[in-house]
Amino acid sequence: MSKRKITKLLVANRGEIAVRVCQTCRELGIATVTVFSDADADAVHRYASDESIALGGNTPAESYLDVAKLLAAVADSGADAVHPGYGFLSENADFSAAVEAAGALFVGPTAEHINAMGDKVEARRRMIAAGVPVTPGSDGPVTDGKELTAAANEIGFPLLVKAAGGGGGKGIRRVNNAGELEAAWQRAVSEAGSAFGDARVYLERLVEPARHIEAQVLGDGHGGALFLGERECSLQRKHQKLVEETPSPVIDEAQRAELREAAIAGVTALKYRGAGTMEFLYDENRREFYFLEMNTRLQVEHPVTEMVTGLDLVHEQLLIAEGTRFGDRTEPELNGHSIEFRVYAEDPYRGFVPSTGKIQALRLPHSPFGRIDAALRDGMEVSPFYDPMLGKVIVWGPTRDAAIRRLRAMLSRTRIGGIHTTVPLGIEICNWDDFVQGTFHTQSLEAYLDREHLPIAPPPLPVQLAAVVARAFTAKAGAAEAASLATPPTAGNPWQQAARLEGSKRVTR
Amino acid sequence: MSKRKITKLLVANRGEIAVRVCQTCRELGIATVTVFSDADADAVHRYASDESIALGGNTPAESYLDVAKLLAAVADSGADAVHPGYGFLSENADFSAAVEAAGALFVGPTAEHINAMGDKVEARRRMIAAGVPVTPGSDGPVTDGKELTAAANEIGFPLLVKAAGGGGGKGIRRVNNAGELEAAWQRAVSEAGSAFGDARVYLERLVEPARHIEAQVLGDGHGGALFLGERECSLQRKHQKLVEETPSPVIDEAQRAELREAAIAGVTALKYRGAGTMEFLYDENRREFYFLEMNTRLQVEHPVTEMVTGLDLVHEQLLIAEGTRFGDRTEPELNGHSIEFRVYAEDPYRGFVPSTGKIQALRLPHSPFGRIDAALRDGMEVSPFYDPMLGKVIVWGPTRDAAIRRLRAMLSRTRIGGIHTTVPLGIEICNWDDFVQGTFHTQSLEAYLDREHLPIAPPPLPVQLAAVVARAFTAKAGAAEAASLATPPTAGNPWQQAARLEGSKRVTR
Amino acid sequence: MKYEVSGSDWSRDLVARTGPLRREWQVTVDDVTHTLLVEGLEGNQVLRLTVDDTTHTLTLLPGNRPGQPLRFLLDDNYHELMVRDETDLLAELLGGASGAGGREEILSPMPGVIRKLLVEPGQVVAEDEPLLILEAMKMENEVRAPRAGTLSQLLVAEGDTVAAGAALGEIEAGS
Amino acid sequence: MKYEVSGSDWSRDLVARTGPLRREWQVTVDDVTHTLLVEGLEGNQVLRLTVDDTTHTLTLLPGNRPGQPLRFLLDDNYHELMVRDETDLLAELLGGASGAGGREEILSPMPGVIRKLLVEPGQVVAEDEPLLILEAMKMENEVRAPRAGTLSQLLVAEGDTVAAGAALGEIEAGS
Repeated sequence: MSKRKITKLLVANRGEIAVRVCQTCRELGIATVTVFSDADADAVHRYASDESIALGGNTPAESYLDVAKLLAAVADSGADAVHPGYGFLSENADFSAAVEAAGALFVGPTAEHINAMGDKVEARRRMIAAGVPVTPGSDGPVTDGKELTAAANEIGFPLLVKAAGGGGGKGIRRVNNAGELEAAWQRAVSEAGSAFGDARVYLERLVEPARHIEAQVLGDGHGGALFLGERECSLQRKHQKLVEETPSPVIDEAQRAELREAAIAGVTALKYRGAGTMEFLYDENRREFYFLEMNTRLQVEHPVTEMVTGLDLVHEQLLIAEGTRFGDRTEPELNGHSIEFRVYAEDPYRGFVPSTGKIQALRLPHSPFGRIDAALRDGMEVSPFYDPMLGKVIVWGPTRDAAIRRLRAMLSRTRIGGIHTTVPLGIEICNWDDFVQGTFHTQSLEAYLDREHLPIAPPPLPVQLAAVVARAFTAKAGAAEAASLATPPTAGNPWQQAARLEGSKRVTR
Repeated sequence: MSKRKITKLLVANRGEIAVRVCQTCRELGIATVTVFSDADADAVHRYASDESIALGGNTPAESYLDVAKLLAAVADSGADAVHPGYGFLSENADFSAAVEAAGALFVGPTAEHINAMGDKVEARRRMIAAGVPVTPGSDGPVTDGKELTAAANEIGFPLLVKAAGGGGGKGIRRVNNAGELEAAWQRAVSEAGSAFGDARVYLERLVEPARHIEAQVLGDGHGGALFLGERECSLQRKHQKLVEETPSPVIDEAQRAELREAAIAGVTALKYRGAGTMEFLYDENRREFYFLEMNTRLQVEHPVTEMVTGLDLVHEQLLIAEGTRFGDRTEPELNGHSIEFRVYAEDPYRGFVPSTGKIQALRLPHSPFGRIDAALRDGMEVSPFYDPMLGKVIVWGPTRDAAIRRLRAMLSRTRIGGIHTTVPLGIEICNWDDFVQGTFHTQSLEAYLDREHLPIAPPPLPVQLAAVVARAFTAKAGAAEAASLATPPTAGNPWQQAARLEGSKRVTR
Repeated sequence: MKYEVSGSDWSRDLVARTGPLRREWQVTVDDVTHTLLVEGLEGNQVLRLTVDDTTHTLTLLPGNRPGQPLRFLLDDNYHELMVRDETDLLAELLGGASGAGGREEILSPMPGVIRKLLVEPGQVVAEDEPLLILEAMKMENEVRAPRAGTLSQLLVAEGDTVAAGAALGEIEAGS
Repeated sequence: MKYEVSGSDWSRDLVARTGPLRREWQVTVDDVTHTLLVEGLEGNQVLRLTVDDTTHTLTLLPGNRPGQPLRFLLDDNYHELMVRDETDLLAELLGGASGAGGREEILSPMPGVIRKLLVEPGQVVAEDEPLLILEAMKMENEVRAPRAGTLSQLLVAEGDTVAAGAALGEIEAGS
């Protein structure tokens, strides 16, 4: 394809990533178009662009996942490029193909790449062919009970049942023993069908304890490949990432070179186009990487890579979409340490139940070497329709310790009132030994969170006094607040109530 | 002095710099105390610290300049260190001495350094002795009319009358010819006396056109000296800096080495302690630097140095105050380009008249490689009592062009409603050829600003339509707004009114 | 006002008196009276407490209810404590162990859409048995039985959008 | 409503009709009617204007007054234009050249403190002659005579704090 300049870009997404893409376009003088659902009529991302087009509807299916509406918006606005963000249609091959068929550039990989990597079975096959190490697993999708048992026995327990069309922690189910296998498989097939429109599932060995380490890559679509360092994403809760950082505190230059080699081999073999992330499981004992999956889009945690490379990854995506080849371009130096903490509208001390309502007393502080990617405004309603991630607090420091100190300070200055968020947990994590020392794996956070919150001994006097003041001011807040609360009023004693709340168990998909 | 750890620090300042100092302390686990005047009872800096102490009063003399009140606050709070910020008492030797006499660390140079550099005549003498090049000028303060005439004739016109106790663009008066000399000198003596408590003034050649280029230095108080690159500050208006950047677009490695040599010589000769800035005039034709003055404090524009070095200069100040020596520490690499734009509460299209009132529709955007240092809140009153600088928008980019694009985008996303600010002018400057090409000097901005604002031909249709809408919505805003406006209501035609506004001429001091 | 502050195995009584404008508080704990300066910011969502010359920042969290642990941040640290005031204590004395017998409502723990009903009205359910699947923010959540009994009412259908705290159904004691 | 938009050497007439809720405007310029969609944000300080499928952001600036150039930002660019509506034009016709003779008030161009008075009541002043020094935000500002005449009144003393637009004195025609 010859080089084409992007002059007007439509962002087929919402929230912080839509704002993020508009920022870069504004720097480059590219006109921007956003889209919005009825629930997002007053959302921040709408006003980050030069134009904004109503899609109608509230649910993703009625709005940000509706390919026909999005293509109409592209045509109406005259956009000559589409950025899909992450989530929604970012890894939908049909959408990529349809955008390009409509004559606009798709800021992302080709439909062929998305199909190959989105299909976890095909992705494994291709990576094996390219010489990239993979985890032991079923050779393809498991379609009947006999295959299921045979594959499971070969892999051994515990194992994971994974949706071929899933990704980003969705569509994964753990199976501890043969007894759970059949039911988990059936549930996964059903969920995968309804969630991803693709009912195929496959099996994979569960590496435990494991680290989740991923490689950020860029491909120019002609075999040019750049490695932009790794990201350590092991601090997760039920496959939802909470903290990401680069570099990983546990790999050294030799292992980084190994990771780089695998990542470059994959990108080159695919002639991959765009920004992508190759996720690996890292077995710290054996010091081995296993390819897990490739995300063919910009990642939520891309800012940490930006902070240590000085690159703007959205700009890199646009350059690649315009047809720029890497030629003899060298990989950037990796400088210092960067950490991202994800702010979710969830109650981290009550099983991460979603928290919706009106945002109050908002404060998103600035700080040297700090950055907050978010799409928030005081008085804004957090609706139940979309992903609960509200934004990310990102810091850079010359060392990991400096970055942790900075993150802690920045989170302690961040305030998102009116709803529960993960911010208080983030401050706690910055003080948590396992995090500060870097001795954590993918299960550490859940183990850390599994504890009693009521103190077993009286806390210091100021805490007791604060409790009384808090009680008095809570009583004053009264009924107006009640409507927007995630926790229902109750008769009965608190223990019963706590048990009831725990009665709501989250099912990831 | 032996090493002492700071555990609780009082910031003897207000606004963005007080917030900035508290940020770093929070990262380091140092408890913070701020102080506030009556006018600042609801100011943002108050809430950036762990404690805040009321000074009472409104004017600087009644509050942030009242040494006795500040020392009482240090004693009351038990602070073991004082950070003076910039302005106010930051370059007051008596304050530095009094703080140390009270047993607290002064985060800044010794009284002896402040006296030596604060006295512009003594500073020249010391720098000449250290081998640092200086501009031709009177050998000491000019105390009578005879001395005045003799010195002026030797230096030649135009020249500058400068207050020995001034600094930061204050206390400088231009004299074009012998006829203006006597009156300017008398006015300067009187102003210097009331403003700085030191009526001595001296004369200096006016280098024109000149660039204002300054060197950021650190001294450990024992002869250790580090050079952290230069800052180009030539975009000024009446000696008030508006845009600062690093590196300077006009000096090369050889000249930077020359500047470094001069700066290190000065710091070493003084055994200077703390962060300091050596200001130079740069004659672009002769490619020569002349020492102008040394600011013995953190500079407003310190963030651009932070962005290219990765250092936190407040942290460096604290380490030095605690007694850390540089030993064999090397100077940081200078990476990429950084620009700062100062946001003043002034009307840039009406001679920069101060604009006070209630801040509305505030938006201080985050951006990759962007940062806003400010102490603003929606609904906050900007009072007439203090410096009109509200904050700074700072960006980093791999190249100067990238940084300008980023600054432009960030300023265009910044909104401070309800008052006039320099933000729209900042966007204009980013589009201004002389700035983009780096071909400007200290007089360029004033020449650029000296123009007619009413267009000589009809603007494009959208502008005309916008004018009508703006008129309709302004009429609606009505009387409520009138009270807080910097421009008085008037009968008569607009031309008369414009002339009247220009009738208010600003006198810098 | 008298308060009882308690944790998992201890409790303590505090008596608080507020001055005019509620800015100055006198709180007595273990026969010692402490003076507390309370300053509300941001519509009283954030409070500055000065105790014995030290200032603390108290941030209120949403969703606090009488009868549940009170949750707040103090100087950025998360805390949970049971806090009962006189009225709560009285109500508990009078009300006894409400909800121990009789019936209990099933309340939606979060806003969302009912994806799937797993039980039918009239069905006998065990405590903690999954009753329905509620989808919120892209995740499926199981809502489980708060107690054992008979599902006497089911107030929602698949596809319904429900608010947080909405009644979904009711369980009656016994089968 | 009829408007006259003008610059330093030109003027143009526009006629604007607003629809219900003032969201849709019809503006006629040079016999062509344009449809304008107006959407107010942030308490109408920021407005989105859509003209011919392109959306512009209009930001209002404070201090705009009838009879003065109207100042605003459109898509981040600063603009000044004279805009008179019917009422303004009528008032100008009726009022004639007000302020040409008679007396004129001296108004404070900014809030500040009166540092020094340079003239006395009764004194004859030339146009543009410095009258007093006003200190605001650390800077001394000269307030000059808006016209020649006699200083008939001086309403402030040294040390007074004045608001923007406050009357400082009055100048009468003639000496």
